Amino acid sequence: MVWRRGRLILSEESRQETTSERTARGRTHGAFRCLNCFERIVPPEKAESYKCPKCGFEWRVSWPSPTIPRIRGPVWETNRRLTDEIMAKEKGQGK
Amino acid sequence: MVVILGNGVAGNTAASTIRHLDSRIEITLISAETYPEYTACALPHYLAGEFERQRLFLKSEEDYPAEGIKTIFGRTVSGIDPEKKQVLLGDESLSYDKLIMATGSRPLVPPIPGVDLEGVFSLKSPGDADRILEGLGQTAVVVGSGPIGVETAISLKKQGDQVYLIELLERIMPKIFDEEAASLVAAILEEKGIRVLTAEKLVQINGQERVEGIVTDKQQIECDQVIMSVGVRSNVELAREAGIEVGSLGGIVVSRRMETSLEGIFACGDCVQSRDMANGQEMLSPLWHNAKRQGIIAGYNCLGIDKIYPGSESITSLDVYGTQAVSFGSIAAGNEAEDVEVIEKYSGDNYYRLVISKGHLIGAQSIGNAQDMGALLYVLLKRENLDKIKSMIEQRITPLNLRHHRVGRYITPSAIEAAGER
Amino acid sequence: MALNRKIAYIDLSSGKVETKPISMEMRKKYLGGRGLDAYLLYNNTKAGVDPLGPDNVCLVSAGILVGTLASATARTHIAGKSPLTGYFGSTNMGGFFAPEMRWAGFDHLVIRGKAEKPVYLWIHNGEIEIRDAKDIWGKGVRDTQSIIREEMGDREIKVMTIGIAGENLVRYANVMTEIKNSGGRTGMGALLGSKNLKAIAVRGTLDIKIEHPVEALEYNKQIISQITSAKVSQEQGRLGTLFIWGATNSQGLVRTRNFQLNQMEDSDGIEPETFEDSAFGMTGCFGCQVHCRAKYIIPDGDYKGTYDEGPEYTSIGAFAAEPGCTDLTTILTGNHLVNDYGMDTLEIGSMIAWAMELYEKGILTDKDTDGLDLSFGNEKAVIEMIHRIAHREGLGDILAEGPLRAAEKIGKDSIRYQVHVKGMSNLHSDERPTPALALGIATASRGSDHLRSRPAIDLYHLPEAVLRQIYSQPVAYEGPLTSDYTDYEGKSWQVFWQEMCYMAVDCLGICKYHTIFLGPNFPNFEEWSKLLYYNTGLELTPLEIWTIAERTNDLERMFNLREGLARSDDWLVDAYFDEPTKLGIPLIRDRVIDRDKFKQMIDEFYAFHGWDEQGKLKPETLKRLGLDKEPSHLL
Amino acid sequence: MRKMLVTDYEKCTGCRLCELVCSVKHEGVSNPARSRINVTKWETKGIMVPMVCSQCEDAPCMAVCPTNARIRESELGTVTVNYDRCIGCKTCVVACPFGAINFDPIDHKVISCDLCEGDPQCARFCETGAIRYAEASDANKMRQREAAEKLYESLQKLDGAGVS
Repeated sequence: MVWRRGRLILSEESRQETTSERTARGRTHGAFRCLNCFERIVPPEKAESYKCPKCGFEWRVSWPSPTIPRIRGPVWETNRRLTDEIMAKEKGQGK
Repeated sequence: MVVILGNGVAGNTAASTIRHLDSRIEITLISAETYPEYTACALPHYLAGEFERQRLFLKSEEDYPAEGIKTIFGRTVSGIDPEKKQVLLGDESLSYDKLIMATGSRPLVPPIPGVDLEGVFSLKSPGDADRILEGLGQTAVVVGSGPIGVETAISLKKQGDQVYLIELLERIMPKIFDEEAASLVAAILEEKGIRVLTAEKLVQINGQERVEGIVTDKQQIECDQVIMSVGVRSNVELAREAGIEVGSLGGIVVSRRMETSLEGIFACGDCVQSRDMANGQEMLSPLWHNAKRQGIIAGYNCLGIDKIYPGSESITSLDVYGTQAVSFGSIAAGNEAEDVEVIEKYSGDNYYRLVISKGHLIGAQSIGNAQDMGALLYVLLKRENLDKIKSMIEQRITPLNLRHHRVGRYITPSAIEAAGER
Repeated sequence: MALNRKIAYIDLSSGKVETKPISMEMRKKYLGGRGLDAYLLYNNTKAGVDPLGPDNVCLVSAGILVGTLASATARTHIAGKSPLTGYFGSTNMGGFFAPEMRWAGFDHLVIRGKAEKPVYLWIHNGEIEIRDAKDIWGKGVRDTQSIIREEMGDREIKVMTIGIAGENLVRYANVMTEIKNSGGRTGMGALLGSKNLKAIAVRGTLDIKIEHPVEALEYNKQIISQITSAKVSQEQGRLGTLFIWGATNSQGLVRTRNFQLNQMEDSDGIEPETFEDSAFGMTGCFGCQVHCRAKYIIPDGDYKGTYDEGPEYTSIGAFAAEPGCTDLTTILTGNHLVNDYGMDTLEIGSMIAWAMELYEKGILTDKDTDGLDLSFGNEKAVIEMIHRIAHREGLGDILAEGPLRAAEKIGKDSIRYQVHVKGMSNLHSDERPTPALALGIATASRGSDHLRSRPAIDLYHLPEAVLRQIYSQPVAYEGPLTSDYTDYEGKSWQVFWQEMCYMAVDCLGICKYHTIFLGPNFPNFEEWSKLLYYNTGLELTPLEIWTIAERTNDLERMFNLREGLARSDDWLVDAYFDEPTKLGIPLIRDRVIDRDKFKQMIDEFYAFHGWDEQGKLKPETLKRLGLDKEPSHLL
Repeated sequence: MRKMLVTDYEKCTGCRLCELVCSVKHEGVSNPARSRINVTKWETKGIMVPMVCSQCEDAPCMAVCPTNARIRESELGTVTVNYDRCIGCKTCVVACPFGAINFDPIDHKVISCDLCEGDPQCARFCETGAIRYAEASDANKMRQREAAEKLYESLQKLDGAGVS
């Protein structure tokens, strides 16, 4: 952005985007990122828990607003089991 | 045709109300004074030299014809003939369909030797103020410490006079404030150099032609001016002669539609006695806002539109060198019979006093903070039970919910807080 | 204009008060708030000053944009030499105190000396009075404020006060304002307590002129929309900072049972959503539309029915994760108690958890605890310890001394179980899998601190392009940047950038939640440059603001160096390098910080700053930033 | 239909941005003491109530003004002050049941809400919806309904907390 001294940068055409505005363009609604594989996933409305279609980790979901799902916490059994499997596999490969 | 006697706020409000409702009806306004409508409340400011004379007037002479109101100024009404529906102006007479009496009040002049000397004034009209200003003396004595007396004393002090304020009773503004509040105001006055003399009786005014001094039951004071402000008396002579009922308090008796005992004759303003909205008792309330509301009600009813006067409110708000002194409703003193309970509180420079009787707020006084008081006024007028409000607070029911309880329309946070402190 | 506020020098020993204007030269070099505080502290103290002695100064300040139309300009900054760490002490709180102080005519207070008996300051429209505090000494945070308001007869008085902990010189005592706005870290409450200064009450009705009011209004509206439309703000506006819990605990980024585990599996009872049932609305600081404080009533226990605000993410850590408790009531009660006593939630949580581990390991016995069962998960013991620490009773007296002093007193192997940097406890987040966050706490100027340079958005797994957009303004950066938070590549630049960002925002007096901290789309240098111009008329480019941030950060470093800080202090406790994480998702399990890579990160970080290998400022850096003449005589 | 400012204390977070923007809009300065809207707070109870002029139909301030200086502007229905007539007696401040008339300590004059000529800034900046600029009739209905719901809810909550 070029900072213009003393100029009113308010009308739409004369306004230049700032970094944060450019960053904001990628914003999405209705989705959250899987905390294991970081895939952006979209749970059905008002779902209480949702399984990531990519990695199979399952998350309990809360809804701050009707369009914003957030992860409340893991579904413990599923995720623990999956993690143990993955870790065992990695160990097997590594050593 | 409507004839209105009196050019004060009641008469003018009635005239404007009628004109607002009916654009064609003939309105005549008769006044012995020659000024257009003015506000007496601004007189102390004028007297203090805070603004020019012009600002006393709410209307100019041209405003009357513009509104379609005929005026007869400078003429004294000599009588009313209710039979013939005529107003008598000396030899002439004027017919009316409806008559509104807004004859107002005049300052009370006590029968004391020397009251007719030059230099003895009262403060009611711009003319009075002009005369006082002409003779701004070195020393002035203000007799009577009602709000007008106190304001006059402050104004004269601001003009550089040496000022004495004399009060017969043991505290200033005895009808408006209780001891503590009155002493707070008195302390401010004293600090600014006004000598406040309470429990002192004016016996005599000395002088040949002009005032030279006064004598009280305690001392003699040399002075150049005496301002009498011991109260006002309703102008009801005209009404009494016409056979209109005058009440025990000395005001014209009116119905809640502001109609007098004679059909077709209405009365409003300082000359009537009315019902106190807070306790339902008859009262004389020579206050601006009551007169204004009465004028509106009289205007409606004289055109046959039914409108009820809810009653008068006594509100006094006084600026004492930047400190606001507020009182409304009843004071505790003289109310002992009524099982009165008092809550007093100092909070920093502010002082509050709530007067409570049988669980109801009947009066409140404050020195310092003005903004919180409005809420209490409405608690008082609505006659809400304080215990009820308190229990709601305990249950964390807050203003919006109170509204739902029907009580709440006028309850505000400050009222709740005041009640919560019980 | 908004820049005509003054500095007041208050000497409590002699009762002398002096006010001085702030010159434009000082403004352009240090802006205000934390920046100017760093300058004033450096110039008003001598090396090795006793933190609790009369020669230490206490600085209270408002940022340059406080009280103006930049959103959430509510921050009060308090600084002095820290009684906890002995290094730069500084803390930052929200609420309504700072704006009121500006309306009363002051930007900075420099308080020195020690009053003979307890006093408080009364500041009103340019006047400062030292008043007797006998009616409020010994009172809690809330009562103190009510009493002062009552005494003065003004509901609108804003009070900054210390609680009982501050009076008792607990080394991590807070300064507080309103119900829960806390100046938490580095023990500034003890500093006030040591001066016998109970509170500072302000009330002001002086104008702050807005230089371009129409533009300021419109631009503020735009900024507010930008912030409130972000998902993170909406979530924060529902639960407060608690919302972070869901993400961090799910992954295993939480320090539990002191430092033994990194995830809390039995957390259903303390999840933010559970708390939501006890909350009945939100509240916020001055001018802020994010409103991140919940209002709640304690549902159960000894304090049932008490109103309080919060709790924060930190409260979960302090009263649940670290001591292994699982009851919401403990969190809510603990939060209420520390608010009223005026203590640092984070520090007290860590100290209690540490004591619990010592008890588990047998280093502390029933004899030391006066019979109190300090087992992990004992909710009653946690609450009891809060009381004891505030009143300095028994073991509480030792724990009130902070990590290093307490470990020294207890002796044996106790220091091994401490999780601290420079004598200040770490947040309850586990930084072993996240080198960037670990670097942040290791190098922060006020000891272990997650608010000095934490690139929290690193955890969001943002695409590299987005990171580059953010981290290459206003200074170009072409080095590596990576989305993976377990990586070491490019992280030192992120930490460096965030350090500048947070310093700038502290100088301005804006809340960190309104900058790139939790949301990548939030305002930064470019927006601030405009805000400064519209509100104060001060013309600074984003790069100039960056330079100011660099200068003031380095000044804090210089203060620390003068107090004897060495490179070895910018380091973590051994557990970070030696004990792998045990729980969490696969990405996080079995992680430690790599010593060599971490050392290299620190080297890079020093290089970005223009510091030599020992972490000292190079002569050319001093010259470039105009710091070669400090301590100076701009004053 | 006339629009009015509707306030809802349950939504108010007490941030006082309304006070700030009000003083900037009207006076060009930041100074809540000169704001036309005020947020009253009970800190220890967590109650914040925005108070602003309701532009009452039968306005007490107009009734008590001894110089007829409080007048109703026709278009928006706002009650404003004619400063040529105002003598600064503050009787209107005393009479207002909402404490919504303020006294400017700098200019020494009475100030109250003028709805910013139809674009009230307080409502515009209030993201929580605690202050809204809505049509009068709707507003009343809305207010009543919300009040009823809120009361019910909060009573239930209080029962749960064992406070009531």
